[in-house]
Amino acid sequence: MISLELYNYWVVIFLMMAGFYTLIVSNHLIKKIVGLNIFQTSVFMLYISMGKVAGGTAPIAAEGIETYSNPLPHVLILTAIVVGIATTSLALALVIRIKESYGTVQENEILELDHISDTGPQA
Amino acid sequence: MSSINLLIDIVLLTMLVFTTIAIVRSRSLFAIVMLSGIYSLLSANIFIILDAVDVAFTEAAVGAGISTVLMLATIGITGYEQKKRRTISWIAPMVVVVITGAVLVYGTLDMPAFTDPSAPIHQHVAPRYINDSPTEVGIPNMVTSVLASYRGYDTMGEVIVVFAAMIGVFSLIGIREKKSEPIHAEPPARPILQVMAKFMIPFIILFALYVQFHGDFGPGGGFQAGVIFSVAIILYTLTFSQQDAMKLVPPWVLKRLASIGVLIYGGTGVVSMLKGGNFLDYSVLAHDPIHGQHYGILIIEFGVGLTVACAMMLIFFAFISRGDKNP
Amino acid sequence: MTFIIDALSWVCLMMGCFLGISGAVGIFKFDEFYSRVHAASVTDTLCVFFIMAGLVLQSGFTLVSVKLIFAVVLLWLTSPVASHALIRSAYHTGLKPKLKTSRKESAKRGQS
Amino acid sequence: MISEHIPALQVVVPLLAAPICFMILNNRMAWLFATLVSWLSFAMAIMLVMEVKDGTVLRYEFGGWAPPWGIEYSVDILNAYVLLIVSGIAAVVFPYSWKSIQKEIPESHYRIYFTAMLLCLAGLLGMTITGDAFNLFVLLEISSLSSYTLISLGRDRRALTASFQYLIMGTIGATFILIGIGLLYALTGTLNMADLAVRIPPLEGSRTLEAAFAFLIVGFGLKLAMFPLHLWLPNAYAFAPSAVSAFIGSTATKVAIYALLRFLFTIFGTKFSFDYMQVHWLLMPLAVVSIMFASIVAVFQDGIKRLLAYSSVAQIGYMLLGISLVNVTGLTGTLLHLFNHALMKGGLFLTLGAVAYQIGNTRVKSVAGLGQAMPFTMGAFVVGALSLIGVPLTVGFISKWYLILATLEKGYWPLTVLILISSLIAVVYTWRIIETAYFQDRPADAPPVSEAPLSLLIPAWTLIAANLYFGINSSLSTELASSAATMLFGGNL
Repeated sequence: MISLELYNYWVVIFLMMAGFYTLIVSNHLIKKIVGLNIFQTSVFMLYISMGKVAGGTAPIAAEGIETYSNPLPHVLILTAIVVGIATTSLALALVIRIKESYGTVQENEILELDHISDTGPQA
Repeated sequence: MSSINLLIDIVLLTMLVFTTIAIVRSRSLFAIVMLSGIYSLLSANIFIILDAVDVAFTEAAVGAGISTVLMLATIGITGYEQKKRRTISWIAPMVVVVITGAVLVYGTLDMPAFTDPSAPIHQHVAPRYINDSPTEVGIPNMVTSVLASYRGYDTMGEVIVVFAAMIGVFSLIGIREKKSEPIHAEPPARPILQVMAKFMIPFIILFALYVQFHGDFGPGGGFQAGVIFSVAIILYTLTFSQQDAMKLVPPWVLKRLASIGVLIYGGTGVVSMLKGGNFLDYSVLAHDPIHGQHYGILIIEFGVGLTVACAMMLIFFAFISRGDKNP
Repeated sequence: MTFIIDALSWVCLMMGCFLGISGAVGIFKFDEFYSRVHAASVTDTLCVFFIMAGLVLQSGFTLVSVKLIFAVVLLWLTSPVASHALIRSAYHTGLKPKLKTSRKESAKRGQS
Repeated sequence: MISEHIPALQVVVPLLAAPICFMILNNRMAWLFATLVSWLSFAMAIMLVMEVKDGTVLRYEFGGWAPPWGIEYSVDILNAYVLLIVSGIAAVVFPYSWKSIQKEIPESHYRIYFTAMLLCLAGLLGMTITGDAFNLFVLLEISSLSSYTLISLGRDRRALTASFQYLIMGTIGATFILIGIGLLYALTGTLNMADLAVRIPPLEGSRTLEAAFAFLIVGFGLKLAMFPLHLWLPNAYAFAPSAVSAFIGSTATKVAIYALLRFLFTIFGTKFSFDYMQVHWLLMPLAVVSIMFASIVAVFQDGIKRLLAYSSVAQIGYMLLGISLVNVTGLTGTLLHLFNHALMKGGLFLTLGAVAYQIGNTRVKSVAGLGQAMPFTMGAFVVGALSLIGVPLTVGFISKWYLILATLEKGYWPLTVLILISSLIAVVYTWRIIETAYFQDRPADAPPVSEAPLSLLIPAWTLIAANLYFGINSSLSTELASSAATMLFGGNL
């Protein structure tokens, strides 16, 4: 029952997990965001893969076409892409502020600085 | 799926895999950001192969365009290189990722085969969109009719998300207005770029308008148009200067317009409510439901375009104005 | 007639592909930034032209062709400018081109 | 005519008020406007509760498209109850904000603050009321993005890292939820919750369904700060501005728990979630660990806000414990604790806001001697702390009582002991603060302090008084919670 019929999903899952891995393991905040983007984009591909119909065309009504791919995943993913860019821009803005107030964007250094201020006086 | 499409699909997926591996392994942030732009472009191609033209359009404009620009602006501030770090254990993350991936693969085992037309996903809700939307809503692009009418409320949420991101960016790094004279009195001249930009910008804006108002018939719509429009201004900012661009489209105007765009969308819903329909029920906007749908979709797409264009420009200005401070 | 058009379009497509691939090879072969950009940008322009021409021949006298021609014109304008911008910013950030001169030339220069 | 639109207006009014608020130039006007909107949505929530109290379900079709093609709002007793909590807290926090943010946020950011608060409110209300799985994701992102913004407004630079960490973990959670919804959609072809509930039971045994279930649990687990996924919460609550801590701390995780309940009980159904997937054997140990671990960590905190944040993680453990008991009494306990915890944490964070307004920080050491200097503020804190411990006549007692009853009903007496022990730990960590405030003198070199202004005290005392009122006269909350719990288990009202 395991066949190549699902190859598209599996490749997409691999990409998704590579993005997820980058997101978790990276020490640099911007690389984390890139990982997040890859993770999300792969999820979008998962959705779009589910919407594809063999022999279908893009869901724009035209003369002489019988089969269309499913438009609903497209709509959902349009929304999700917008959510993705919104999150990315907010995250990048946060990174800029973090750089300005900590002087670094390496997670371990930020944690060290936080540790110092945890033990020092608190605002 | 025809064999040529299959072939293209497999080639693109392979390229995606290589790009991803390169991103995971690379240390140079600049390379990582550019590769992530490439990743977006490749995935946009995949979306085209899988018939999602609207999505491909958006992904190319957003993932490869705006988000790469914003990331470049950010690494311009934070620096291009990652420092060597002490060795952090990669085992725990790897275990988490492998388990997650395994659960997903396990989940796909019972899914219908890729592109199977008899899959349940194509049976229940989707047929009505495909069969009836051209007559019920009256426009050929089913994605637009689902987006703007059947699931119009989601799209309103999407506009609000963009608005919320704009608020967030604005709160974090607001736009720095430079009152004093710029330090570099005369920026190095870039005649070729400036002439070309002047030539291109009208075309870009024309294209944005086309995408905005042609979204009912072809791929496109308010969101894509908004992004393209903002790209025109971004190009102007990059080739001339931020002061010039902000004289052209002052931030305080953009702020108002972004809010107004949301209100146009919501206002359409409120008007349809006052006219006796439900929220966002465009059928009551005109005597004929089909005409009502047409007007409704046109108006809300305009609202979407307005908010997205203004929000993107504002976000871009905010990022750029931070960059100049610490070069 | 259709055969001739088909054949022509295939020739165009093949030429385009050849140029595209040679540009890619150039990027890998050359060892220095400016030569690499040169390889990519020079082949790119004609590659785009040939591929688009092949596609225009395929699609015939339709709206699609008009759009394709628009795309070619815009790409012709933008892609050299993009290469220019790339090189310009590389130069301004301080990347100096490697100006290696061969022994013969330097010998000549020494004589004169 | 307007009454039939109330389910839509409940969310649309704050949603559209946000851009209007952003356009108002005068800060004070923006505040008055936002406060008015929050009261309006509280009024609408009360009206909704009145309408669905007898078990009717209100449905609202957006765009006039019948579900499952269009998006639907459906209000039953459970989400009306959660709407009441969220909008009630908002109706208290909004008026409080004006004074509180004056010392914590630069004046240029007031409008942004109120706009983001309105967006957050609208997003949370929308997540609660919606009957469409994907719409839930969109509204979740609205509330999340605005709460990242709100948290980053904190004065300390650690607010930025806290916000970033929350953003990363929250987005992972949202993406997991997106995957789960996608798998469900692939299986059933629908996104409507009621429709999903009909179509899922026959699919029992499908691996895709199991994977979707796992992703949704983890996704919501991240959002509601379930034990090993709680890492974002302490810093986020500790460094956010006081009013934001009060609002987000008492609503955001509650709404995530509501969403989890909705998926577990309504969409997947009790049969699949508990008989087939046995999810309570996952939730129970996590709940136990989080109650013990977070309570103990709370004892050793220096900052009161962070102490309360860890206590929140423990309280979330109680709620999960109630779910994992899989009986009506336990679930009633969970739902009551949603309500009661919102009241007590809201009240406590608001009193802390008053402390921060007067003395500038909220470390345990700094409150020394405040029992005499700020009697009303610290009095409110004491009542809130008693409620947190679960002393009779406060709301904390009611929900713990139900949880204990439920554990006894099941015969799990070690859990009963656990609840009692953790209450004792709560005594320890709240006593530290009370002792410092009442039995230590204010250091001689510290500047004199006076009582907090009334505009801070009145909202804080409103919530604290609600703690007492619903602790003595608990009929309203108990009635709603128990009928919602009965409904979730599929019983008749």
